[in-house]
Amino acid sequence: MTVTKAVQHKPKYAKRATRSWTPARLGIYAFLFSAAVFFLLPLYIMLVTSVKSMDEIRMGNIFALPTQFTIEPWIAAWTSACTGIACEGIRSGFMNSLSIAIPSTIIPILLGALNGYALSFWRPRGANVLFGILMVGAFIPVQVMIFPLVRILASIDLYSSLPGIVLVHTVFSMPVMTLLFRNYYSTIPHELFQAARIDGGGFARIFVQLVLPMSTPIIVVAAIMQLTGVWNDYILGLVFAGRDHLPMTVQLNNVINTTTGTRLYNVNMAATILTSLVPLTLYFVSGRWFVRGIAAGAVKG
Amino acid sequence: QNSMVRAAKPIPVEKAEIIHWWTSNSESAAAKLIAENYRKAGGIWVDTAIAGADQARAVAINRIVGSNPPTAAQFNTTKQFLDLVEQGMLNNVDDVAKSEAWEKILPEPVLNVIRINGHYYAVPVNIHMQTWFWYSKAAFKKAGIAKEPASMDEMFAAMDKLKAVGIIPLAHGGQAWQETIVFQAMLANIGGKDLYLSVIRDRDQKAINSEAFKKVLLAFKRMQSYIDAGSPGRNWNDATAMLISGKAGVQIMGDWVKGEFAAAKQVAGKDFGCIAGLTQNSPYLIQGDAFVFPRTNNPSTVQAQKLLAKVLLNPSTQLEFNKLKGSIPIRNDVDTATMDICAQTGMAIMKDKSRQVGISEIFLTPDQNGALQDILTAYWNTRIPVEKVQKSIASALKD
Amino acid sequence: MANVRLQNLGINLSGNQIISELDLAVDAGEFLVLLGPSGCGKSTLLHAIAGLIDVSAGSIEIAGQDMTWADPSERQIGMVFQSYALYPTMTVEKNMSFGLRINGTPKAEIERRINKVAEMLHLTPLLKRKPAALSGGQRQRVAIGRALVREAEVFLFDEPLSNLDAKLRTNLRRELKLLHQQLQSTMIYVTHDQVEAMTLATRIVVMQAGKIQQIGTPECVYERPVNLFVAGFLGAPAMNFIQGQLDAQQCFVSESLSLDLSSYVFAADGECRGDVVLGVRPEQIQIRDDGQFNGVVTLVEPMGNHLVVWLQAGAQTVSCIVNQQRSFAIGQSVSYGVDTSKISLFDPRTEQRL
Amino acid sequence: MANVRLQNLGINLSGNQIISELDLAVDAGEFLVLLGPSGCGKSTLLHAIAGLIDVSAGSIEIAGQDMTWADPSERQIGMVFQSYALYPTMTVEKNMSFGLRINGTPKAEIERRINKVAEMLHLTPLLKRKPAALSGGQRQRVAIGRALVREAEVFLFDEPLSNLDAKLRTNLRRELKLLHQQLQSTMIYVTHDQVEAMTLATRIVVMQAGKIQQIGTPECVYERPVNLFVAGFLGAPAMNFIQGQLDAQQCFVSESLSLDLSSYVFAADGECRGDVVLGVRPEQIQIRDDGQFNGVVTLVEPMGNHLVVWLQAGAQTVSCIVNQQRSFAIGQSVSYGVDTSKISLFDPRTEQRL
Amino acid sequence: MHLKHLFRRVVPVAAIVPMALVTLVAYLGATLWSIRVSFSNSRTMPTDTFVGVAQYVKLFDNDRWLLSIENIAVYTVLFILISMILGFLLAVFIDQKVMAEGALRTVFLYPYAMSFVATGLIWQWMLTPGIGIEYAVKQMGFPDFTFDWIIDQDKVIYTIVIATVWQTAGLVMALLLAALRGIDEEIWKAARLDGIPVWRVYVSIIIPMLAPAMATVFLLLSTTAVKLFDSVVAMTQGGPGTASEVPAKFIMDHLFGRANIALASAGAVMLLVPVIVILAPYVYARSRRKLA
Ligand SMILES: Nc1ncnc2c1ncn2[C@@H]1O[C@H](COP(=O)(O)OP(=O)(O)OP(=O)(O)O)[C@@H](O)[C@H]1O
Ligand SMILES: Nc1ncnc2c1ncn2[C@@H]1O[C@H](COP(=O)(O)OP(=O)(O)OP(=O)(O)O)[C@@H](O)[C@H]1O
Ligand SMILES: [Mg+2]
Ligand SMILES: [Mg+2]
Repeated sequence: MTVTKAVQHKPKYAKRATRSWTPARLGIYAFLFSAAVFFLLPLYIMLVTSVKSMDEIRMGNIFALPTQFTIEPWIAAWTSACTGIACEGIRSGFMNSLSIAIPSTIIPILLGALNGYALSFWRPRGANVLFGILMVGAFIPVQVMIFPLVRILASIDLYSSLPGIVLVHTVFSMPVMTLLFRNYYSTIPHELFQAARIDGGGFARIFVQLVLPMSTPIIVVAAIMQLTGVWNDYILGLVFAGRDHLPMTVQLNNVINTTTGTRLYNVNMAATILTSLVPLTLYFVSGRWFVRGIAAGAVKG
Repeated sequence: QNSMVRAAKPIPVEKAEIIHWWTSNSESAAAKLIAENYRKAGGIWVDTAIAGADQARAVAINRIVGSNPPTAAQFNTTKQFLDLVEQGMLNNVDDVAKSEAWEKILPEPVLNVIRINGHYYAVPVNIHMQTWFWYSKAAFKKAGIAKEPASMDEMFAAMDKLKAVGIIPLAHGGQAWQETIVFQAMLANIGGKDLYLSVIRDRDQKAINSEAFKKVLLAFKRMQSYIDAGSPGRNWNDATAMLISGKAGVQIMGDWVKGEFAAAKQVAGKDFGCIAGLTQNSPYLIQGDAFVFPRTNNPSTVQAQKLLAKVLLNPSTQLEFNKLKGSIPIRNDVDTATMDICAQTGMAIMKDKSRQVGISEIFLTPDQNGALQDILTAYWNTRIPVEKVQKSIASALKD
Repeated sequence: MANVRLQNLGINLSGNQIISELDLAVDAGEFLVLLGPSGCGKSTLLHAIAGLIDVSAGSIEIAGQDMTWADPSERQIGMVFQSYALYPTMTVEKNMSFGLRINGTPKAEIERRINKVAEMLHLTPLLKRKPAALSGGQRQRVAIGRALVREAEVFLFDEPLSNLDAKLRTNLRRELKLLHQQLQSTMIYVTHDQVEAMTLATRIVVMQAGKIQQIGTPECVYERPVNLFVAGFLGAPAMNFIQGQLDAQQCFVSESLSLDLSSYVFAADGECRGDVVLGVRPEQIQIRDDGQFNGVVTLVEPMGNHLVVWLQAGAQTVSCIVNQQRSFAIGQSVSYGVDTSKISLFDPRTEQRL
Repeated sequence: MANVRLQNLGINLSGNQIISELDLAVDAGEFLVLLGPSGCGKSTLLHAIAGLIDVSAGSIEIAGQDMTWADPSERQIGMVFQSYALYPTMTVEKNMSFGLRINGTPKAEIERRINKVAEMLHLTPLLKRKPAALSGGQRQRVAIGRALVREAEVFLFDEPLSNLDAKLRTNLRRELKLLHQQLQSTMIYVTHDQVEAMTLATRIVVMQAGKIQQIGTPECVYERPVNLFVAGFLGAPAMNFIQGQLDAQQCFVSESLSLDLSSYVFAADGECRGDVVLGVRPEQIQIRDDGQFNGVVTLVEPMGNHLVVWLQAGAQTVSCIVNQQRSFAIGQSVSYGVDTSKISLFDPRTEQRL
Repeated sequence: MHLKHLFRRVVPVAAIVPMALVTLVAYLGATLWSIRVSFSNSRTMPTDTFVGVAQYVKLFDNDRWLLSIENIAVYTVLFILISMILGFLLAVFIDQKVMAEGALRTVFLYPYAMSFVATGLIWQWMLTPGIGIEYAVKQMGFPDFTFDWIIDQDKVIYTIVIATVWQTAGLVMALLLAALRGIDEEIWKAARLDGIPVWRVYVSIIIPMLAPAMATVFLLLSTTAVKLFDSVVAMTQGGPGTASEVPAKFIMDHLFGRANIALASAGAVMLLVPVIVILAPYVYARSRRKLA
């Protein structure tokens, strides 16, 4: 009996390559597709709004495609929207945002990883109590802490400076970052850590050479969260960064937010999308770090 | 104090950092004008624009606390900066006030706010009137309303007519602060100045529990029946857009809506009308922006602050600025012939000192004002017996 | 080259007392094999020696120093984990060199050792792979390699050859022995393989339920087990136990047997009489035509180089090893003899050796 | 109760051809033991049979049905993973009963089976524990238990007893055999333990590098290995290979030996002469006073029930098994004989049996 | 040797010094500061005039605060539940080796990247009867369709749930996806062999194995839920009326606009009470278990 014969006789199990359209898979795609529609609808409205003229927007059909397509709002948002007496669009804050976001993403992630690592593997005395306080603290609205923090930073000469704002971001992200890594590390087989200790690994060495390489998925998630958080942060940047480092979101808010002034919805939308491009880029390229089975083959049993 | 100054970035002699919340296109233009004039007068304007009044004020306060204060910061001509003054965090501008004779040129309600213990702590720059009735001439025409309403009853009648022809009578943005505006319009136009002052300024429990005030509240609630279902959450400019497109008839809002009309190329008096007060003696509710000057001992900064105070009240600055901003000048001695018809109406009313009354925030602490706002918006949006509302207001305004 | 000395050791795991009051002295350069049934605490003991779990009582001394609370990295230990615990993100080579790199061993030396060990473990073609792309046995060899390259003072091996094929295992067993002789390091080795235990050990420790039952040379433990447990645990097929009585003439009598044990060396002085359990290893029962006793063949297991024949003698089933190339039929009656020179006697109540 | 038939099977793992053109037919009810060096593809083969990895070529037929692309759950297979793959969040009991509960097996029946299997595997006191709180051997037993409770048609065992102590292993080996007889299910069993292979298998498959080398009954594979690889792989200590010539009289001559092989049954017809490799198992070399050949003892390994003695005879080292209670001194000269009835001859070039 | 010894012991402790400093100075400090302020009559600036529990009395006398509490309770439950379920489903489905995984992942995540000031407005538009979804559905030939939750006193909080779930579900997905990918393939194989339906594997095996990640998500969502503020401001400004008021907005209003930091602090302190009540026994139990 040849192979082909066998397959012909029993067509019950088709080859997997052609199996991809089972009802279950159709269901999966149907779900993902409808979810995607739900998620994309607001983006659609933002996009069409951003290429309409204000006159058209005033007419109020939010779903309609623009009758007269205009790219003006985008140009305005980037280069000429007023954000105070300067009318240079939101681009002026871009470099500021980068200079805040990069250290404020990297440092908190490293610290979070370090804390999580210490908490899950080394368990220094009292660390869990600290962590508990930290987690409770995470429930305090950020704004409540601004006033005392301003005082503290002023007293150490860091108020209104780049290190100051980075420090503030580090402080506010610490509970979540620590939580993220701590819980992630709790799923790593403890024996790996033990093996590394036998190998003579000290605290730092194990962290850098063993634990961090195993953390890529969670680092990506942390980076997504932290970069987005910092990039979109407004109030902290405003209060702590100092006027020379005001992030892009301050301009963005100046464009969007007004009580008694005129609102240019098209420019607002364009500015919002433009501002979000940096985190979006990270989201898009993050895929390859969501690796499967990072601890595969490590332990038996 | 000295050690705290160390933390601040030293501002070179002439540089003046100003925190304000004028960020929309029209506001920016207005701010730019001041900056320009300031520059002409020899100052250097360093702009820190922060959208949102609360936000901007919070930053200013935090900057002061953090020993890194701006040279000047925008506040409203209300009790907002009273605490700062009491904490000794602001410089006064008595010299300028005296030399420019503010007592003569500024309206009384404003003077009462900026003068604390005999010192002047803020420079007011404009007068916004919050409770204008704006109406669409096209809509009125369609509903067959020939005459501009001259009393609240006439206004209600007009609104009924609008409703009858399928026009939304009241274009309203369902946000708490907009409801407060409607309320103040009712209180000013129905209750009149006396009731207004005894409720808002004196917080007179008797007045609050009076039948007259009850009438005001009922009128307020009646207004709610003239709005459309989509009102909650709507921004004021979207409400204005309803007037522009003729979908709605009336909007009660501050004079900043003129910017929207202008953007839609509509002209005051031709396409839309503006009524400051329905009756001849309805109070003109003054609200406005002001700048305060955080405390500093640095002589050159003080210099810059004083220069700014002067520039802000400079008549030509006043005129041009307010044209752009849609408000009217704070000084009574500015020639307003070149302003639009609504502004001129406003200026005319302001000539009558008896009609000058501050908005609620001038008399109430921010906290009391907020509490009042909470009660009003709840009343507007839900079914609460008017007596209960009266009681709530009475207790919110009690000390 | 370091001695290991455990005193009065106690270990708790999530509230269970796994090991209690354990004393053990391992001489420097010794090759100690730990034997014991599954779950008796062998791995736990190794982990404690390595400093990976905290002891709840007692002390651990390594090379004369009290190391009870010392950091694992200070103990100069190489360990093969029962679960391998390979670093999943590192290649085989990196896995093995990790410890050396930490120690700051020169590059060339690292390479030399890796190559040597990889050669020995047949891992050379796999050096660039990650653990996930290895077979079970290959992973185990990487785990061994990682320990070996360290050339530590003390090696702890937790069933290091369990997943290897017999041939490789034989090879590696010999290599380990050689290495031990070369390095003179102290080795503590857990295994379930009797051949490994017998060939590698300088001494064997038999544990049960967290307690040491017997320590001794392989021969001693095999031939003179101190109690029924040790006797039954070692040896495959297991020792035959036969209930019977010892009469005044030191003659053992049971249903099917009657043996003169006058040459038996008792563990303790004093008279022994009454109920006893006789332990006879299968290889001490010889099926021969002139055997004293009779039995019926119930099962024959051919093992390649020998047969295991199970005999029914009365109510008793006994196993014996037959090396001659004979064939047996089930049900066949045979006669057998018992070599009494290496039998053991136990007290049925205390289960101790008599 | 189901037969398994692999045809022309090919398997790729990350681009490497692990198994190619493999044909294997397992009869219903057979107990097939897979043997092969570490990394030869045994686990891969089992995974393919279970449907856990896709084959790149060929077909898999189970119980007469083509199952090449069937879902694992449709194949009615119970499997013990080499890595156990226990559900970490479930207790031992849940681990074992999960599949049954899903199948809708009645509660009472589940309980009965769990109790039976737990009893057999000595897991009863551990039923409420999670895998993390088990020893290596205990985990392995849970893995066995999880497969056994399913009472599947085909069982795949991947080194199921490797981490168990000898005694338990012996027990379980017997239990498995019994179970197999009861259930009549088809079993494919990977092991490195020769005793297991010999005692359990109805047939043995020897693999190397993804290819089958020999299939046959245990005796056949042990006694008549088809090539040098199989010959050398089976048996511990390994078969002795001796290079030599076969002369015209079918007499084998090497440096140290000269044997008359006229009774040897050649695998293929035709004349054989010239260079050959002689394979002699250690048990076929007897040290005896009247031996024809002489050697010097170089190593003695006492294994408890026997000794392995390594002799130097000329350039050749041979191992032999000694069962008598004799002692040897290193360097001692002994004479030995060779039992020629079970020797093997191989072609040194093709490595095939002659 | 001895120094090295000491060093090894000190390093793990030293490593958490930043955390300890942040925890003690920033979080514990800020909490204590808030408690202190909440007992004073501070307005714009903290003062030292203590008024006992007056602020708390005032707080619980305030209808808006009480309503806020009610709202946040409903919101937190729904938001966490729906976000976790949706995020989990997305993660699971995306993990089925689907096409265009990268694009889909970005689609589900992008809302998280957008400033809610603008997207909140979009949601407000979409939900506003007359222009948004209701209008669109009516156009599609369902004239009787109504969808007016955003102007409904009783339902407006649900619209906040919808919009914030939209914003957060992608992040939940990313977190759970990372965890899902970490699960050993062999477990899956074992389950498939056992003939366990895929959904059952998820429910009985994978979800329990995801417990740490789930805990992370849960805490993360709890903290964002309790601090809910931006979204409300952007979408409803607490309206209609005070129907969608939430505690954080109450706190923020009093902190800034209403210049009553004492009352705001009292509110913030009250937010912590349920958190501590829920978290403390857990932490205590854990530390006890570790000691044992
Ligand atoms: N993911 C992979 N990618 C590439 N090669 C692999 C992968 N997994 C396994 N291999 C290789 O495939 C071969 C067969 O592996 P398999 O696990 O089947 O071996 P095995 O016979 O079970 O060995 P052992 O007795 O050591 O368990 C090995 O050489 C291994 O290195
Ligand atoms: N975390 C734990 N909590 C409670 N008991 C545990 C824990 N870990 C292991 N045990 C128990 O401790 C005992 C000893 O375990 P250990 O791993 O030392 O056994 P072992 O002798 O190595 O067995 P094996 O030969 O099976 O590997 C076992 O009975 C096991 O069930
Ligand atoms: Mg163990
Ligand atoms: Mg394998």
